[in-house]
Amino acid sequence: MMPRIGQELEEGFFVVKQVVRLSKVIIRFAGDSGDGMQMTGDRFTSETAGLGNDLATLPDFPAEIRAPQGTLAGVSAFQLHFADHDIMTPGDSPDVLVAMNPAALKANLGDLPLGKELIVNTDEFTKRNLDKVGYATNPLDDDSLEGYHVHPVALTSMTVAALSDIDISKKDAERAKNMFALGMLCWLYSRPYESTIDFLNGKFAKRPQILAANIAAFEAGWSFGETTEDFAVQYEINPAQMPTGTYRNITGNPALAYGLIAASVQSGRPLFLGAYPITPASDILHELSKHKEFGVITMQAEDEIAGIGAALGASYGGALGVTTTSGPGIALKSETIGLAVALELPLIIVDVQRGGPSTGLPTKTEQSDLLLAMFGRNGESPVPVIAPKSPSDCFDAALEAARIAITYRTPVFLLSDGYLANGSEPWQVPDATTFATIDPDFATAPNHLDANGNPEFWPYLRDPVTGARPWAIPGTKSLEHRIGGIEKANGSGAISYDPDNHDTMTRLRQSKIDGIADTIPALEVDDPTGDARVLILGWGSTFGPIGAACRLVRSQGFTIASTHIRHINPFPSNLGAILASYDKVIVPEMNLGQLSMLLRAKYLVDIIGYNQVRGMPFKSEELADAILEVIQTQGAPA
Amino acid sequence: MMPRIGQELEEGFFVVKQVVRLSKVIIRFAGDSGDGMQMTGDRFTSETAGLGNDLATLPDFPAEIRAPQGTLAGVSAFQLHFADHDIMTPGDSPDVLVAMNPAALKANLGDLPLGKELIVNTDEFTKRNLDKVGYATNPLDDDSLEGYHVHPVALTSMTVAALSDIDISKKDAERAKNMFALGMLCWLYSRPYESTIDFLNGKFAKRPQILAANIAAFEAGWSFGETTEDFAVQYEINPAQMPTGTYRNITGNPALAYGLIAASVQSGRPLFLGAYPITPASDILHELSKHKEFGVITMQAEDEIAGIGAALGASYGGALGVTTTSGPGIALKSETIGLAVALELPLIIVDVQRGGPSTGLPTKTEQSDLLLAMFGRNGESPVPVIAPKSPSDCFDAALEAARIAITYRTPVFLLSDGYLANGSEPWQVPDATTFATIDPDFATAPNHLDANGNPEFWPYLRDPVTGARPWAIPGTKSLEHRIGGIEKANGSGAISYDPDNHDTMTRLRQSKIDGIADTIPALEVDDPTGDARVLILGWGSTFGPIGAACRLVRSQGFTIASTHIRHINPFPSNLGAILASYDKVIVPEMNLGQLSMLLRAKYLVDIIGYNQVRGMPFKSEELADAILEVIQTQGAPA
Amino acid sequence: MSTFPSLSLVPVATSPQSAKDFKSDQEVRWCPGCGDYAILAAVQGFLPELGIERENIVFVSGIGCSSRFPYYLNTYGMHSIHGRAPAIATGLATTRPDLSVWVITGDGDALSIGGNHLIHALRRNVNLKILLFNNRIYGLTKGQYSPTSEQGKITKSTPEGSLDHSFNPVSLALGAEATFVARTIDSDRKHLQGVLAAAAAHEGTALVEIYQNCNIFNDNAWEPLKDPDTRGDLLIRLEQGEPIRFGKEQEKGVMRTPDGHLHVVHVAEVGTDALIRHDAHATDPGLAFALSRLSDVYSLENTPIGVFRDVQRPSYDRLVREQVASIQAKRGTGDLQGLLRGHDTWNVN
Amino acid sequence: MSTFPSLSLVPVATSPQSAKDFKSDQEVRWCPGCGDYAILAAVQGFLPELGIERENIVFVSGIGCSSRFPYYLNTYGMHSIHGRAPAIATGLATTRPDLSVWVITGDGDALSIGGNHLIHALRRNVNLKILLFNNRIYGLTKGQYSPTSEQGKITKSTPEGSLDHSFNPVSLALGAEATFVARTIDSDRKHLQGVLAAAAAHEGTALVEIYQNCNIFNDNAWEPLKDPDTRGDLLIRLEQGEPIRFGKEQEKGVMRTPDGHLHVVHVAEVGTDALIRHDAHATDPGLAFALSRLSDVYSLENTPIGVFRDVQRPSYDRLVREQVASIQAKRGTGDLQGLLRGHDTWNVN
Ligand SMILES: Cc1ncc(C[n+]2csc(CCOP(=O)(O)OP(=O)(O)O)c2C)c(N)n1
Ligand SMILES: Cc1ncc(C[n+]2csc(CCOP(=O)(O)OP(=O)(O)O)c2C)c(N)n1
Ligand code: SF4
Ligand code: SF4
Ligand SMILES: [Mg+2]
Ligand SMILES: [Mg+2]
Repeated sequence: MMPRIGQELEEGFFVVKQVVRLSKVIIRFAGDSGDGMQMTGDRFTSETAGLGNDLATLPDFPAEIRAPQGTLAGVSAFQLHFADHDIMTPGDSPDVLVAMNPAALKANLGDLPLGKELIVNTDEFTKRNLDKVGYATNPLDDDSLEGYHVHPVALTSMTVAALSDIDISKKDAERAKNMFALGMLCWLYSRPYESTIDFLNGKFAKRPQILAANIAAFEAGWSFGETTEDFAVQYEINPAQMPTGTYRNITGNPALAYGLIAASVQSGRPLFLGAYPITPASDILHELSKHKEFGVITMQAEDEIAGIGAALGASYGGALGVTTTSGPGIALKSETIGLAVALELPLIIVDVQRGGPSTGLPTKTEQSDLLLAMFGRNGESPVPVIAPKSPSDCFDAALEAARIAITYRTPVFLLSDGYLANGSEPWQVPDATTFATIDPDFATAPNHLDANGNPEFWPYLRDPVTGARPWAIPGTKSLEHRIGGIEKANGSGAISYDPDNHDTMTRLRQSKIDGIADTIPALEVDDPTGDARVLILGWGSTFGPIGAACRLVRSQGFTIASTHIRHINPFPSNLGAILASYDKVIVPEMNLGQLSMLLRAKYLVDIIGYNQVRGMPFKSEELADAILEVIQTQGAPA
Repeated sequence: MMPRIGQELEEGFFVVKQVVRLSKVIIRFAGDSGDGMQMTGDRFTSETAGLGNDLATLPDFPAEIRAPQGTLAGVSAFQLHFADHDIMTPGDSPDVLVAMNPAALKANLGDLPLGKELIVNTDEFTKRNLDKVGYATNPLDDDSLEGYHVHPVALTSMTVAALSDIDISKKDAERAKNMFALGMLCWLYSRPYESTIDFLNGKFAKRPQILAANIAAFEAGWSFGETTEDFAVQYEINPAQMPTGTYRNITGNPALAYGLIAASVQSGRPLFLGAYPITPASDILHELSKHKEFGVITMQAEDEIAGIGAALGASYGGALGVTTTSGPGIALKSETIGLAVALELPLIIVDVQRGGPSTGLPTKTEQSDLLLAMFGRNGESPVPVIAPKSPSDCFDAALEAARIAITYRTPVFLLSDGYLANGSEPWQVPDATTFATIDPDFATAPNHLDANGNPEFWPYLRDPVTGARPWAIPGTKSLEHRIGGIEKANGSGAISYDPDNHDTMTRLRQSKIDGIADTIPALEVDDPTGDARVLILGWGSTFGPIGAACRLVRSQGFTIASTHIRHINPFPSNLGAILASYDKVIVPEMNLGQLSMLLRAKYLVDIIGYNQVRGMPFKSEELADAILEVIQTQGAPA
Repeated sequence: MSTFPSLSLVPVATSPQSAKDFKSDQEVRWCPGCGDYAILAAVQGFLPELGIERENIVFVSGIGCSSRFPYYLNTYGMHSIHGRAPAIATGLATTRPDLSVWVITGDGDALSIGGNHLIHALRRNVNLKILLFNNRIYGLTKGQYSPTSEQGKITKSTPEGSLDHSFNPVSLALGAEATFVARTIDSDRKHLQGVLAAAAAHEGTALVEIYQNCNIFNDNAWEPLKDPDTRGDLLIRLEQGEPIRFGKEQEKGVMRTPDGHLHVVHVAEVGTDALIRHDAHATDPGLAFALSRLSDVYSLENTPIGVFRDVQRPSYDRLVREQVASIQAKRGTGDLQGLLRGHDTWNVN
Repeated sequence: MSTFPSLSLVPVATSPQSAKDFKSDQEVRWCPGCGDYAILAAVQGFLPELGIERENIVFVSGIGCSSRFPYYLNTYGMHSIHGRAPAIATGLATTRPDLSVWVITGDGDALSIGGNHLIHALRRNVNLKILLFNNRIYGLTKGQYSPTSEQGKITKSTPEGSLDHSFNPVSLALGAEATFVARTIDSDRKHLQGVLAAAAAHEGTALVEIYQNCNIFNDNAWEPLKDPDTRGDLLIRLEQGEPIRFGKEQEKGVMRTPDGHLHVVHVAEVGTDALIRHDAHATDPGLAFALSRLSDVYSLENTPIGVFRDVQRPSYDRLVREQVASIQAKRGTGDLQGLLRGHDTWNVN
């Protein structure tokens, strides 16, 4: 039971701390991979979500599982941005940095603006730990931290002390220090703690000692925050105004998994996932494997090729075949995607993009697989490409991918990225009854007459509107047919080496994909003043930073129009007109200009690319500066 | 011993046939896969080459090995264009069609213009054979061949008759009918026959009966041509004017193989080919495996991934690593190409393009892997791309690929295609002493000092000019180092997850490839009159048809400028300027516009694409019409 | 229900079928004389035995001459890509218990590029019947050596002779945890159909190696095993439960010598009881493996044909279905709204 | 020349080396307590034994925690891509007889995605030493089951238990024509180094399976084989030429029962002579294969460690070199101009 402000602790002692109201805070927890920073961040996040603040999070962990303690390689961080108004990013730089050891301090101090709060666990600043990261002298003692509000806290020892009468090993006691830190910050930012207690009860139900320890540590942290002189103020952040409804916090990978399950329900097709684990896509496999009650089948294949192969086989049998991977895995799936293009069967290929080339930066984010998705196959092999714009949007994007795949009998690329996959935001839980159904529209009867007027089945006789071929699944009487990767005669689907037929089929496959544009909503532009001359256009996870940047630009009295495309192949029909109606178009991408290239080629517009390949989401400030530069150097209206 | 024109055969009988001189002839041999049409064509070709005519050939065979006799699926054809002047293509349509059976007639008659010569083997026009291909009545009897100069010849029976006193089976005797046809045409076009006799002597040395049969059939065909009333005239075609020198006839695959061997000799690096068989690339593997005396190692790997993996391993060890494949194989190699980009090691990837997508049209030609070569890898993964323009040019292109790969420590794409691979042309044998050497320039000593001033080796310390990293091969003392696919710190090459470093390295890899342009000769434009307003630009095997089309256009008094690019990534430095200096730019491609897209994106020029995806080279007439249309619809000069 | 346990979930044929019901309208495009014709005829002749509806049979193949097979059968069929058929068929068989799924592959398709999928299909024991047409050559690409070609083979890609030691498909399969492995010959229709029946009856992955002649690029590769004068001496016909004997007069037999290895002996010298009895149902694959090592790669001496191994192990697809079913029994079929809601929500009003 | 026949073409060390000569300057990034540390120390301690120059040693790895290994050795090294190390190393070893080439891989890297390259490297018998770190889990991707995980395993990707029957790496290798196969344990440095020495001495591909502990995602997977109280009962230490005995008091042994299968028996009951003697050099891999089947996937009972098989067969790279050499002996080293000229030329003057 914890004290409240103003409450009488004991005879005459009142909790008397000043309470300050803030509109937004950005906190970064940083520590050793072993310190449980991700879990701490997650907990603080759900407390915050529960309070109704808007929020966005950015985990940042190393590719190594658990590099040796105290090394820079082992530093794991979690940044949370929460506010009383709607926000779009995890924030450029923290207002508060919690550094659990010297490595965490060294790795993160650079991002902390002067004058901001710095909470350090002094116990870890031992000679040995300082040496590990090359601190000649202890930054807590020398003047290197001048200019920050440093709060030195003996986190470890206080935690151990607080747990003295619980019988667990010293090691286990020290492990609980992240809960001490969490409790401290929960107090500092007036977060409730019930759900954390519930969470711990659930997590450690089978280990009562550990449970007791964690709860005790949490409460100790809370009381410390409250009683220490060092924290003169306690902060409050009001709930944000959001549309009424039920909300939850969600990261991109589960949202995407839910979208696939919803697609399975809406289409009545069993969901089959053929996947091979790879960071940062694995969690989709993990999530789906938890929901077999939906008839979901998850197969961990021997490799990426088998994963997509099995998914394609399932699609051929009438299931909703899906494969999930990241960049290096896509390269391996290319040949089978080409087969799916030739077979014209529904298939969803999820690429959670990460830093490349090759193994690259497995745990970092990037948008550099766009052209791979567009062109990474032999021959003329068009595939629709769509990209979600935020963690929760992964749900809608997955549903949309399924709609296109099933309606048009085509493989579809769903391009997520590492930031969307692991970043989180509040999500208004949608009403499942409002989802459109997706009709698999299986072929059930012959669709053609042979020379002698007998009914026969032509697997490549296309729907006049969509250009889709019939999907006749095995088990359907009298529709027996053979399909394959060799070019097929238009209509009958028999093997054909005829030159003109190949030209025809190549163009038919292309126009089928191009025709999807007819079912894509017109692209909308956000231009509050209506007189902007510069347009900023984005795709995928840059949505948040771009939106935040536009606000900054507008807050400085400039006009900027912005739009964001979900459908990259085909483009929305009105995209050309939109591009043509602005003097300048800026396209920020976490690559060297891949969407820019597609736009330049198609619309001959001199796109201004703003490109970073840093494995990190854009900082909205930098983006705003880039926009302003363009606005200011902008010549007279043409 | 064969009679000559004017010679007295016997008392009072003189060979009296009229001789007509032609400037060019296009012959197409067509028959069953079992009829040896390819061999017949090859023989006629080398006789023709020996005569000093310029020539170009186009084999066209089915994907099946030997479909059942007499079926359309089994038809195999070989077209030869030869002339007394330099020519650029195998010709649009034949002047003479030799049809060995009804299937061959049905499959090829459509390409034969009215009024042209048609030689048919009447023996094969049986009811059964006619039924097989759906001829209700015998085209030789009805009027369906009116309008052609039909020469009905009982090829099979005359062959069998001619071999009556050689003791071989009827089956073997009939097999020799292609030699009868060859002899007949050799007479008709005054081809010498010595080299064919030599060839047969060599080929059937171990089987004297078969040898005798083939020679007898050949001579019988010759004499028949000479004596039959049906051939009223004999044709002669003068040698073409060509630069003095020694010539040979060559197809693209061997030329490419020779280029690789030359590169190995010029660089002093052993050639290692890691390959998995695939049409139409297999012959490069076959050719290289014949030349182990050059220290060439050819490994037939378990799959494409292992093929390129082994090649990369060999490159790591200091060899010239090469892998050869076609479209579907490239998809599988993508991941390893990405690794090669990250490791920055020399590697040559040969893609002999064929019809796609997927298995597509294995024996047909196409240019549809260009964007795959450019972008088919995860992450920002730039790779140089170069393409030969003719069969013999495959030699020079391979040498150039090796120069770039070794100098810049990078994988290089060499994009050939099915037409170049199997098509042939005369080649002036180059003087090997004139080839430039390629310096592997191995690292031999440390290149950096560590913090304590001790020499150490930094595998990613780049050459200031080329941007290439040092190539330190195992076995080199004190240069021990580790490299891999994870992002590396600029310079030291140690694993680095630093955001700025990743951005830097990504741009360094890109600029290294862009910098290759400095060593690429300026692109030249062919514009005889110098006042053309329309430019036609091509790449790869369209060189011949484009050149021929330009001649047609110019011969009609129009002006057209043309240029052809070998280096597609990076582009020649002056390409932009060239494009800008014409009112219109036409880019013909055997795809849906892949180079066009790259040009439009980079130079914002409204390229006019002329695209066919028919698995066949362009017909120069069609191309000429397309050019004329553009020239005529061309608005007033801007 | 079909008389084949492995097809218990497949609808039975309502009317009797004959071979011609399984002929497709496509013209067969193999070279005249190719062993594939014999196999095609044998399969078309066998399929009616399954007693199931034609539309519930699927043939999935890779790439190669052999992989053209599905085009010629009037069932559902997919001519996929090189080496990947087992993976594709795994997805199909796992989601469709009501189908009889067959894979057609070649020695290159299955053992070279497709090796990984083959061994994983075998260990998973998916309900697939894999027919491996082994002609010891790459046919469709016009004659390069394959993983089953004898070392030293002269081919287009090895003018001086190949250097790779070859695979023994039966040994490889047994090392990969196969539950059913058999070998037969294209020209021996009776034996071939017998093996197909055994494979079809097996629940799980069945690998059937079929010695097939490529008369264009590797003619007579198996001739000694077909030629009436020689085959008797070379072929060991494995019969469940029988002592392993062979030879023109059954004069030879297989016996385990004290050193623990199998050897071919003269029955006259050792007596019948000394011979080992064939037991394809033994859980321990040791004996089957030892038998697979008897044959000589070059001379083809001591080549066993028939069923090497045939043991029960729940198939992967059955386990998948049972797991889903048991979870649905526990949790009921999924509630989408509940899933989306999750546990940690808050309301904004 | 090195005392190891397989290294006959590798330059010998000019000065004596010690373990620390093989430590690189990179900080080791495995989790504290990971079995990989023990293996690293053992390898660093062993390498000096090779007696060759450090710069002539190359370690090639795939992707996985285990595959980080090369970074920590001061030799040449390549951290390649997932599953492809054997292919890459094949190209290197085939072109560079003066190198000692090692492959480091994991149970996922080698047996899941890399399965095809592994079995083909084994059949080709390239001069590679492959160290397979088997922790029965995917470590680097944070704990999914692997092809060696016991069926029913609960992991991130199989919350209800895995359904795939697992591979036995030794059986698989033997089925793939391996010439050298051994098994050892991370924590038993002496045994590990002994096996490394045997592998290094072997000319051709040597596969060494190393039982390795992942204390984060699959802790104590092999504990029973390490725990002094239990290991004696479970471990069968294979010794060339010796009768196969084990157990705390060597009370158990391996014998072949009349049914032809191997069984664990009580020595007291059957006597020593009834036991089979281990012969890793036997040409017939039948016995080695039978031994590989003894162990229980779950209980780890009857787990043989040591060298299962070690036979001579010319290595692929040697055959390649010999073929090139013999051709050059016949034709001389190539004449480029002659090649370009060919046979069928004409002159234009
Ligand atoms: C990815 C890919 N690689 C290579 C090829 C070329 N290819 C087609 S079939 C084949 C091998 C055929 O041999 P096999 O599997 O034994 O079948 P067979 O033709 O002998 O029946 C090859 C290498 C291909 N089609 N796709
Ligand atoms: C092509 C590709 N697919 C998947 C991955 C992701 N991945 C990295 S390591 C690994 C498996 C690691 O398991 P194992 O080989 O047993 O090595 P361990 O980490 O256990 O030592 C996977 C799936 C990858 N890096 N590349
Ligand atoms: S090439 Fe051989 S395998 Fe292929 S169809 Fe012809 S004979 Fe049969
Ligand atoms: S995750 Fe497991 S295998 Fe990987 S380093 Fe940690 S302990 Fe070792
Ligand atoms: Mg074959
Ligand atoms: Mg592992």
